[in-house]
Amino acid sequence: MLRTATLAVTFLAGIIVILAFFFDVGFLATAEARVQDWGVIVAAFALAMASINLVQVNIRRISSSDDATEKICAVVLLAALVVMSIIGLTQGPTSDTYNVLFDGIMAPGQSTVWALGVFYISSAAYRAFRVKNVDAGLLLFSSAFVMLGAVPIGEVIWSGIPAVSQWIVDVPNMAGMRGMLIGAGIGAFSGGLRLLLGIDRTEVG
Amino acid sequence: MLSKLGRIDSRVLYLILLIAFIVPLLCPLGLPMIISDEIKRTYDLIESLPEGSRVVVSFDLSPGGYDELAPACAAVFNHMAMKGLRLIGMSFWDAGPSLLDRSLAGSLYVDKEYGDDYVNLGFLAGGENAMAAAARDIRGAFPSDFHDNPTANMPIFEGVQSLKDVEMVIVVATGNPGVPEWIRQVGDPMGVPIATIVIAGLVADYAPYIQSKQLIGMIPGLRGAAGYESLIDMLGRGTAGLDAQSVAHLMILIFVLVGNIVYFAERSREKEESAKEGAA
Amino acid sequence: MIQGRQFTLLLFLVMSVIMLYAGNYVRKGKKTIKIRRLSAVEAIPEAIGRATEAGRPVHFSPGLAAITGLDAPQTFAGISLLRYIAKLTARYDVRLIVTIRQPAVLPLAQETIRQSYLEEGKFDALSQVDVMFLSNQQFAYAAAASGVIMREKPAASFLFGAFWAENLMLAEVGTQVDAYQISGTASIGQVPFFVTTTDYCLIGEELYAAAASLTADEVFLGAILGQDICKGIMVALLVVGVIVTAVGSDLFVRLLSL
Amino acid sequence: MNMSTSVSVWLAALVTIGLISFVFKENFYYRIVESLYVGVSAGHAIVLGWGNIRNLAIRPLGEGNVAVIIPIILGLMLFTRYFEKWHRVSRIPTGFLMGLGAGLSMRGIVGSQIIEQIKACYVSLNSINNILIVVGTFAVLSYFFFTVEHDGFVGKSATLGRWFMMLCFGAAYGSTVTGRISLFVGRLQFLLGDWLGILQ
Repeated sequence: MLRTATLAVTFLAGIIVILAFFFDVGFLATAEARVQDWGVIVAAFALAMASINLVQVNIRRISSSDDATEKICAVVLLAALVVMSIIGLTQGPTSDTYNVLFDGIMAPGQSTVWALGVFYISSAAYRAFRVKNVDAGLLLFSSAFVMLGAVPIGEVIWSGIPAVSQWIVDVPNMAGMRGMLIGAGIGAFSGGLRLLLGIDRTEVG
Repeated sequence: MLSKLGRIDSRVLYLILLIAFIVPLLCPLGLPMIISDEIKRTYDLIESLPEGSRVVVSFDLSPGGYDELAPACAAVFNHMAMKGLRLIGMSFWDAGPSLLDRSLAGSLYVDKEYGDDYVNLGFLAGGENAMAAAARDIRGAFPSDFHDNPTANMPIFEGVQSLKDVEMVIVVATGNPGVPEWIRQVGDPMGVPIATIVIAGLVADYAPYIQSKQLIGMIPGLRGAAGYESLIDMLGRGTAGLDAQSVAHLMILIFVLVGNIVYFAERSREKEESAKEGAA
Repeated sequence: MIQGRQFTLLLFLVMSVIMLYAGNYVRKGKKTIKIRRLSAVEAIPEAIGRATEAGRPVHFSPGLAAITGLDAPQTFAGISLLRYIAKLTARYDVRLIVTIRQPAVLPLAQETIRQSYLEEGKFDALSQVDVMFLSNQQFAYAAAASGVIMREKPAASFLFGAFWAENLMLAEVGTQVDAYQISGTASIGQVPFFVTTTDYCLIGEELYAAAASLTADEVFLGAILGQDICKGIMVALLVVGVIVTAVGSDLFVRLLSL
Repeated sequence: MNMSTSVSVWLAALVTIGLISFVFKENFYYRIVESLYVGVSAGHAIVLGWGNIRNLAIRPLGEGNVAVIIPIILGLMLFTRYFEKWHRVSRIPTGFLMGLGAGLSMRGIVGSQIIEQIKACYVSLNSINNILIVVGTFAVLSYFFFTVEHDGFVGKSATLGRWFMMLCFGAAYGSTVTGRISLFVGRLQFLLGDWLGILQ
């Protein structure tokens, strides 16, 4: 019964937006608008839920871990989550205190974590980027030109570099990406179809 | 000597790289910059819009990519403000609205009228579905803005029901949902021209959309910012960071080169040794 | 019917019908589908053979995605490959280390491994398997997994599933300890890094094909057959359209714009 | 030299340095900073999620729009996941979201990602670039046929496709390197400029 209801809801939500896309019928447009607006609200609940899941995982970390660092980290994480939520819910996400936490912790935290990638890229460049075969040779050729084409120094080294770099991105890369885009599109379509009809074993939930 | 180079500690590499970053930041070299066609096309499109046109800016980014995109956003926003275009900001990533506030505050829009010349509508949950919902009925999806002002009577929305009624969409993107979703839900079905300010890492991925003209223009990260700054003749952070970028790129390529020299030298030595063993 | 979407609707229906038909066709067992050779899959026994000879363990990661959401299929494909790899480690008595980021994947991996060891009749050897939940945070997981790889020095490391920016850390550490590395991910943005740092890499959809070929899962196989036929249609549209356009007719441009 | 006196700049500098320290060695300071930022980010998601719920559900409900009760109930059903007995109920709203997402992407993919992309290949074959675009797309597509063995023509075409993909991956690798470098430049501009005030 529950499974049938789940499958029905999944199917209906999908089929409504698909039909409304192809057919200009009044009631379909209304149904689409309803379903989409509801989707935003349910997604907002889901967003909050993901954070609650994090709370659950970390409470478990505090109670079950033997490692002191683990426990401290979990406590810090939960405290940060609670403080941020309370300030945001009482004073709003544009208040001064909230902005201090956003600008002081969240924004620099994420951008530094992303930026760290440059270090791993450098050591991988040194240790692992070997011209072992044709594949690796082509990859290195194209990446070297694209890298040098992205910065002024490339043009200083050889005036043709920006043009070659642009050509690699616009022609062979474009063609290859297009092939992958079409292939991946078919794959995603197939996944969506299986999901709507409930024939995927990786079913929802 | 070579085998020592092969076993070098990663941290030594990191240190070398760190120096390669810092030195040119402190002592700039002043290398010239490049302006690609996609940057120029975005500039031309904005330049061609009549005063008062409405442009949607979708801030679909994580703070992780903000450093890379902020200079380009500043340059484009300044250009739009100088042209008298009206900016409707929205976001489908939760960090977007706060970052958009920062970007607007640092641009010429600060001197304009909020609610008339520009607005920050805030965040909507649900990714692609939220985009489709906002595109269909913009004020329905955002009954109030990020600062909790009601949008019903804002002058900027006069005559705007759906996104069919705006002149252009600029997607500021660090990933999905982002450019492909905007093309699918708005660009193609509604016929609105889309341009993007995007992290460099996605430039190669979006090349097919440029060639098919589903995407009109593309401003790639810091490099795009430097180009755009020179087009509008307002130099900023994009240009300032270019030298450090140049040297760092060169350093990574040197790492690849040295790594390969070590690899081939060791391989030929191993071959010699095994040949000797074979002979003995 | 909305103008400009007629051909889209036609293709939509054609693709749906083909995929459903292919799925049914495989499920009813009318035909066994053979998946083409994938060199990365063929290299797996060799990698485990090396570990056996060297007396060093094997490391496996099913990626960082959860078991729900858009990237979940990648995790399931990773688990399918784990099933096969665990059989080999059981057969050759090699120590297996699995590092996990998603709490929900932990029991799934444990159960899969138990099943594989049972099927190989090596239930006692299960004590040689370590399935470790490290952290649910992306980089904390990557750091901890790197630590495990550094300490245990596996002779082979398998990375199959959804990976993001942290993949470089894992693959780079693998290179440092001289592990034979085989990777696979449908997160296309990460493929370049796997291609440069690992010995073999399953690119994009190849991950699902590998999982399907090793487990003979009907749903996977049916999906692959359906997608192959659809790709054939796209190739035909491409080739015929290009030829027709080349001889100066805009017939196909107009057809696709309908 | 004008060192910053702003609280958020100092906080950001401490966070930035703590996270950078990780590449040299994992340490306690790094772990604390990481936990802080993960916690704050999750809190932010709750706050903005609540903003949507308030604007689109609670307020309209107060104004007499009864229909929004349906998505509110669906949203609340998500929380049954935490109760052993009822956890399956949460599959209904999850199914709703996934079905909606699948429908939206399916309807968009066929036009934008397949038809438009094939149509863009309908070019006159009068230049090497145009020929490469058609050949490359064809070759890469042929690589991803899984039920056909890679022998003969298909094999050659697939190998060519693999080479095209390697050029793609090289371009993606190169541009990702550029991206990461830009980000790090951004962090250093922050540390040296906004925080320490050494840069102009």
